[in-house]
Amino acid sequence: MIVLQWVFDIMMLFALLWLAWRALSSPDLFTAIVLFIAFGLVMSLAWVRLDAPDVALAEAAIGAGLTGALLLSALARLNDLADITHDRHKSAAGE
Amino acid sequence: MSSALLYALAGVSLFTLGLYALIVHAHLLRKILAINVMGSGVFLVLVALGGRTTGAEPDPVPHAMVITGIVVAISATALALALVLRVQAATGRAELPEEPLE
Amino acid sequence: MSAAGRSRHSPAFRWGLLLLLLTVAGGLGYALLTLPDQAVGLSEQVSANMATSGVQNPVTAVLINFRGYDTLLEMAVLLVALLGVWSLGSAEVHRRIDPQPVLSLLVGGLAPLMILMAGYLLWVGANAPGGAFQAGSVLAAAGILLLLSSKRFPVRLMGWPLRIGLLLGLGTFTAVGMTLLFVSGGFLQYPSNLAGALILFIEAAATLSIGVTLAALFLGGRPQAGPYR
Amino acid sequence: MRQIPWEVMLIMLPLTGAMACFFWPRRAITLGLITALGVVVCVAGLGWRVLEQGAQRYAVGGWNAPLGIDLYADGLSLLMLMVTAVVGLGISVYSIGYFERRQAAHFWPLWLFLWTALNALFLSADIFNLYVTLELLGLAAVALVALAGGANALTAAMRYLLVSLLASLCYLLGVALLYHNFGSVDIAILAQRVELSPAVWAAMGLMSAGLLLKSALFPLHFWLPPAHASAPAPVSALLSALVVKASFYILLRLWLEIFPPAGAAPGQLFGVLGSAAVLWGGIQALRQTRLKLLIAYSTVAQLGYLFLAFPLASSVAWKGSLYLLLSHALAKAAMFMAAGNILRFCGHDRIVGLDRVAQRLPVTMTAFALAGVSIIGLPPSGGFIGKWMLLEAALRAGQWWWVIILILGGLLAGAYVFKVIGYAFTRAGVLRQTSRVPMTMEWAALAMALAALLLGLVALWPLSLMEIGLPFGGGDAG
Repeated sequence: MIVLQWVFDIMMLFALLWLAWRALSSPDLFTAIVLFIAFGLVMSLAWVRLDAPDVALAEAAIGAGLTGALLLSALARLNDLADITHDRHKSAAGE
Repeated sequence: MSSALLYALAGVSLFTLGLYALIVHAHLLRKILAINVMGSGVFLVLVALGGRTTGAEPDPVPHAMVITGIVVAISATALALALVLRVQAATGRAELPEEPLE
Repeated sequence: MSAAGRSRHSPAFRWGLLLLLLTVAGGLGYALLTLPDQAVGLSEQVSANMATSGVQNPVTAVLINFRGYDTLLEMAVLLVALLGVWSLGSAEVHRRIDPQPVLSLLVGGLAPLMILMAGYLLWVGANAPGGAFQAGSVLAAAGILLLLSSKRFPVRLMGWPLRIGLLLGLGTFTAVGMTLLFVSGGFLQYPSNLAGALILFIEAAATLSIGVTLAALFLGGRPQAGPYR
Repeated sequence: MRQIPWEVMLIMLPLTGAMACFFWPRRAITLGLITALGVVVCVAGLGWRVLEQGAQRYAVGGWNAPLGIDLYADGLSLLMLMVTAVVGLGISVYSIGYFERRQAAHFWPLWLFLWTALNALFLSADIFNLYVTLELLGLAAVALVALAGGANALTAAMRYLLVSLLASLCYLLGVALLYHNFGSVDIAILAQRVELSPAVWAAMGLMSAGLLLKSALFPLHFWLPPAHASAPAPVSALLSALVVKASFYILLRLWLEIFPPAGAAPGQLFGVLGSAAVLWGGIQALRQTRLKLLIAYSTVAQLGYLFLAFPLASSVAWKGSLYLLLSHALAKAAMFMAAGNILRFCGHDRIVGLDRVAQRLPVTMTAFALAGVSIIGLPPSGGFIGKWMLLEAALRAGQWWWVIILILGGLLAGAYVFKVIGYAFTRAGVLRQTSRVPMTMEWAALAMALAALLLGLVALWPLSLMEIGLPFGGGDAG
């Protein structure tokens, strides 16, 4: 039983670190955000493992869910803005 | 080594990982992700070390502190994201300029 | 997306930084290893005072009662973030995805369920995991879904009703704290027979405000029908 | 008759005022001014109580530390609250003329939340509660910087936000280590229980690093000049006068109460960095072509002086440092307000283009010059008293090298202040259209500068306040 728990702990922490690393280094921002949301979900599993169910609920709802929604909507708006400025530059160059 | 310590060490690793990414990456969205990863690391240390009790129940005070911290983190993230959008609109890039503008 | 992963630092800088941070991490790890094996936390004080706290969930007791002042300031942090976002400009509420019928149907079923769930989380928070922040964020998620799927933006509600919703949690917390100051003699000092009811009252107001604030933060700017249009 | 808990009122009043200003944006100015006056009354009330009964401790919710959160007011916190009230009132009056209606509706609630955060911070005796107040302070300050709009202010605000969040997280990790080592987050209880261990060293390093970053000690000052220079003038004034001092105050508290066992070596490091800040900030200020950037770099230099007390670590040195902090708060508020007036008047703040401002805005230039007297450290200003005490402490400790820094810093400050005054008297090449500056803005600046001078004339009173609760330890009377 104890060994199983250790294996579980180590796997989860490894997943946590790997997700964080990938979220911070993957070249595509959309992928990064999705990985970050996954990171938040694994974090809330870790809170359950640490006997902190209140924190787990808060993390799942706020940390992963709402932060993820905020990040994705910000990314969508950033890309829109980039398109607009890009078009403006192109039309300015065309004239 | 107890599992409490293991989780706390993972927390320190996340903190350092986030700090590295915060300094190295230029894109502001990435910096915001890095700050959030750092925050998760700190929270992990805070809660994990509270599990070193003899009783069955872990210390609830760090749990409350971390819930406070999570709400502070989303507040800061929301403000930061709104600022990134304005920075991009004003300068055309979602990055901080190397030198302060004149 | 080439800009996203690019770094402007030289490899030498990055290696130096990596080395420095590894040293820092090593130091911190060593510091953790030398901590006493047994925690000297506050669990004993918390369990000794649970009987008079008004709730059975120790985390809720710490959040709203023992260290309620932290939570009050934290509600102010949430509101300040929103004020900051609003001061940056107004949201473009018109540019949204067309609500597809499937999404509308989904939201029509999902949103009421989520609101129910928020109510449940709030109620259960007194005795079991849950509470104002968890309930509030579920409420916010329901709000965001409704905002995404609605055909028309609820402009009518964007003036003072919205501001009341935003202020309700912090306002109620402050008002209860100050009333107790003049009635029972201490700021945020709940009389033990009323503590449960007062905590639920504060949490209900906080849930609503947290939900409204987080949903408003998602909009990313002051709604157009604000007071200065 | 129960005692009125002024410390609670000092936090809840600006908080309520901020909510009221947010709810009635059209009445924001009136509501804000009423709140500002109310806060001044509360500080007076608390001051009276502390003078009569000594240091005050208040257990919020009736739960004493370690379970609950204590508010604590001694001479040190009282002086911080007082200078915040004076500068806060000045900034409130100044902002009436500065902001147009639409911006005022955003400025007032944020400013009152910031004031709440400052008061809560100076009163808190709990290191986790201090973290929450730091975050409230940081977010409000960032939002206020961004209020100026434009690429410069927005990028400066963004940088400021990231730095502020990073610093808070470092601080919080330190809090976690201290809590799990000693089982409390109350400063007084920690002070009793603390004994040196690797975890305490780590906590000290993390918390100091975070707070130094927020206090912009050289070389961690990089974020300050753009943020302080591009913010709206009243915001620049309150950032330089109060916000950077708040994190310094926490550092001072921790250093005086929790970390004394750590010994003198870290203090020497602070002293060296502080000296570098004095010299580097002074030279940079001298090189600037924009008035607001010059004043911002002057803040970097002046913050350096505050850290000279750490290697000396004597009662006189701490008091001198605090005295410099108080007079810098008033003088720097005056300078930024004056710069705001000049910017409004000329439409720019290029120093070479200060076309006879001295003759055309005499009140504002008087304010700038008087504030300059205190910044340089000439008698009879508050800056002089502070530097004199640091000088005395350095000589008494036999560490004469800090005296050189004090003198060089004064010379540099003299050079950059007179550079501005010189250009303000001369005629620039091109005459430009000027705009009117409201009376309130001119007189608010002058009032702040006069208060900084006054601090030099009534030195005994603040010095006796510093004795209440013995925050700097007993021992050598200075």
